[in-house]
Amino acid sequence: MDIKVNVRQGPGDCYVVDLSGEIDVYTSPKVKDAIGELIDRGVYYLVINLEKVRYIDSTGLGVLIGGLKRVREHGGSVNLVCTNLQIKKIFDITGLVKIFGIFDTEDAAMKALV
Amino acid sequence: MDIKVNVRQGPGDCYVVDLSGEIDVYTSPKVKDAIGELIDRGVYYLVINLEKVRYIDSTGLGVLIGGLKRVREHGGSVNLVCTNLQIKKIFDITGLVKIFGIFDTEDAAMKALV
Amino acid sequence: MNHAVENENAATDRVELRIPSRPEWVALARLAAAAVANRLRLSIDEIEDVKLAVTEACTAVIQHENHGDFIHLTCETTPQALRVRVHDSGRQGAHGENGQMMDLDEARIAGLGVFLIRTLMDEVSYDVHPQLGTDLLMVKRLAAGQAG
Amino acid sequence: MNHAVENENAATDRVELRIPSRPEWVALARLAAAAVANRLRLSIDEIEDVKLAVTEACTAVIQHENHGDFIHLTCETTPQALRVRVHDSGRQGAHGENGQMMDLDEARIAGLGVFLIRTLMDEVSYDVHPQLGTDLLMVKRLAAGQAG
Ligand SMILES: Nc1ncnc2c1ncn2[C@@H]1O[C@H](COP(=O)(O)OP(=O)(O)O)[C@@H](O)[C@H]1O
Ligand SMILES: Nc1ncnc2c1ncn2[C@@H]1O[C@H](COP(=O)(O)OP(=O)(O)O)[C@@H](O)[C@H]1O
Repeated sequence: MDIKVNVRQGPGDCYVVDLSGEIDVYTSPKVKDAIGELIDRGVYYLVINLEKVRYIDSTGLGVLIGGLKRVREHGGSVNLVCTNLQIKKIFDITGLVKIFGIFDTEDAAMKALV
Repeated sequence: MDIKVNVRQGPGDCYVVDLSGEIDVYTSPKVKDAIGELIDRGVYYLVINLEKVRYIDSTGLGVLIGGLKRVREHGGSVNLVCTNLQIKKIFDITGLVKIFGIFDTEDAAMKALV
Repeated sequence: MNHAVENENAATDRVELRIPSRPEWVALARLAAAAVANRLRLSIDEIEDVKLAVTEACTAVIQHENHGDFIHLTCETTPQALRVRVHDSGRQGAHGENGQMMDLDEARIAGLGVFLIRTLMDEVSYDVHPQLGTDLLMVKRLAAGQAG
Repeated sequence: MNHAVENENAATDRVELRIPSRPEWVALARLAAAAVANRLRLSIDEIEDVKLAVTEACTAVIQHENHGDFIHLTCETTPQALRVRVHDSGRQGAHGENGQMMDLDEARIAGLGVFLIRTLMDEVSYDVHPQLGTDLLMVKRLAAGQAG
């Protein structure tokens, strides 16, 4: 019932945010802070790895959308790594598949970033 | 929130019952049936492996005690494999450590059986 | 010890949970709903749908500025469906009175929550009592034969 | 979305759960109790103690022949303790009336449950109302400073 957030530098200007656990109204502020901190530091290319996320709700989606919005203001982008079918379904039915790049592997998400 | 029961033949007359999950008032009848069936078939030397049991309550202890009682009527015995400290504590404070052989490995439990 | 397994597919079960209307308790609400949904042998996907709908309903209560102190969750199984009721004791209609309105992005996300509830559940209805709070009823129907 | 984490160590939280008094629901009762115990930053061992005590209390209700239809669990945190109440609506004092007495082994195991509750919790008290049911109050005290 908690979230773990791990930030690591990828190739080039890109950073990877690993999330694991459940993203809901209780835990999403932690995710928001981690992403916000990166953007404050001038990181505008992000891969957010959701492979170990078992659960995401609208507040979690809101945090991702908010992050995307902020990096786009600087010409950046956010790609997601997601293999969980239930979570993919959520991105699908909300239409968010159309605004995020969603990939099965971190490698693919990274390559598609620029 | 469930129990898995697996029965396999050990060396000699001995059988091993692998339990995994939680043993409580809901799941213990399954355990009771598995042990009862073995004893009905004339198996009186049992190793019950609790290594994958996360949880046991008094009804679970009752099933183990009942099994021990039945095999003893035939000169048999029951040894337990248990490494979980919380579960060991339960056997400790109930005094059941004195009526069961409790071992850290299946090998030790098997060797001590006769 | 002779009660075991007998009521596994009982026609009607009812579980009620009352939690403080704060973020840290939402996970328990979804666990309780999942435990009830589990009894009905819904598919794993359908159980996830119910968990998300309950989560969104509780979140909506918590983020509403006049939410009451508690959220009351009632999960009921019938032979045909799982019925989930989320009740809060918050006053309605006073939205905005205290100044602090949602900004547009927050409203969009809240809208997303409502959209998810409507998409994931088969029937959704509201019952708003201005002073007594809001009752949200969500129904997940079982495919024929699924009840057990 | 600004409610997060703030009440993490709130002095008083109260969670109530009502489940059918049947074996398949006991796991949910222990989950709910664990969720509340978790808020208090009890040690993992102490949380396990609470889970077992709640399990034993619910099991005792279920195995009592005149248990009511529901078990009502109330978990409350205070700055000093976790207070857990298990209430059933079963009639007492009628034990044996319906014939079906526990045999000696069953009684010993039931005794084991009561023994575990008394050993694992710091305070235990009963309140028996002949027609209204039984109230079992169990308290797990926090070590000084543990409350947060
Ligand atoms: N399915 C959706 N649910 C909620 N909000 C959405 C959704 N799709 C888009 N948005 C909103 O739209 C914005 C980003 O989407 P986009 O169409 O890419 O806008 P922009 O013109 O800012 O690039 C976000 O501010 C977000 O709030
Ligand atoms: N701590 C205990 N809690 C409950 N019952 C116990 C406990 N210890 C022993 N018993 C009871 O004692 C019996 C087995 O213990 P044991 O002293 O080995 O008896 P026996 O003389 O039958 O070998 C079981 O029937 C069990 O009900």
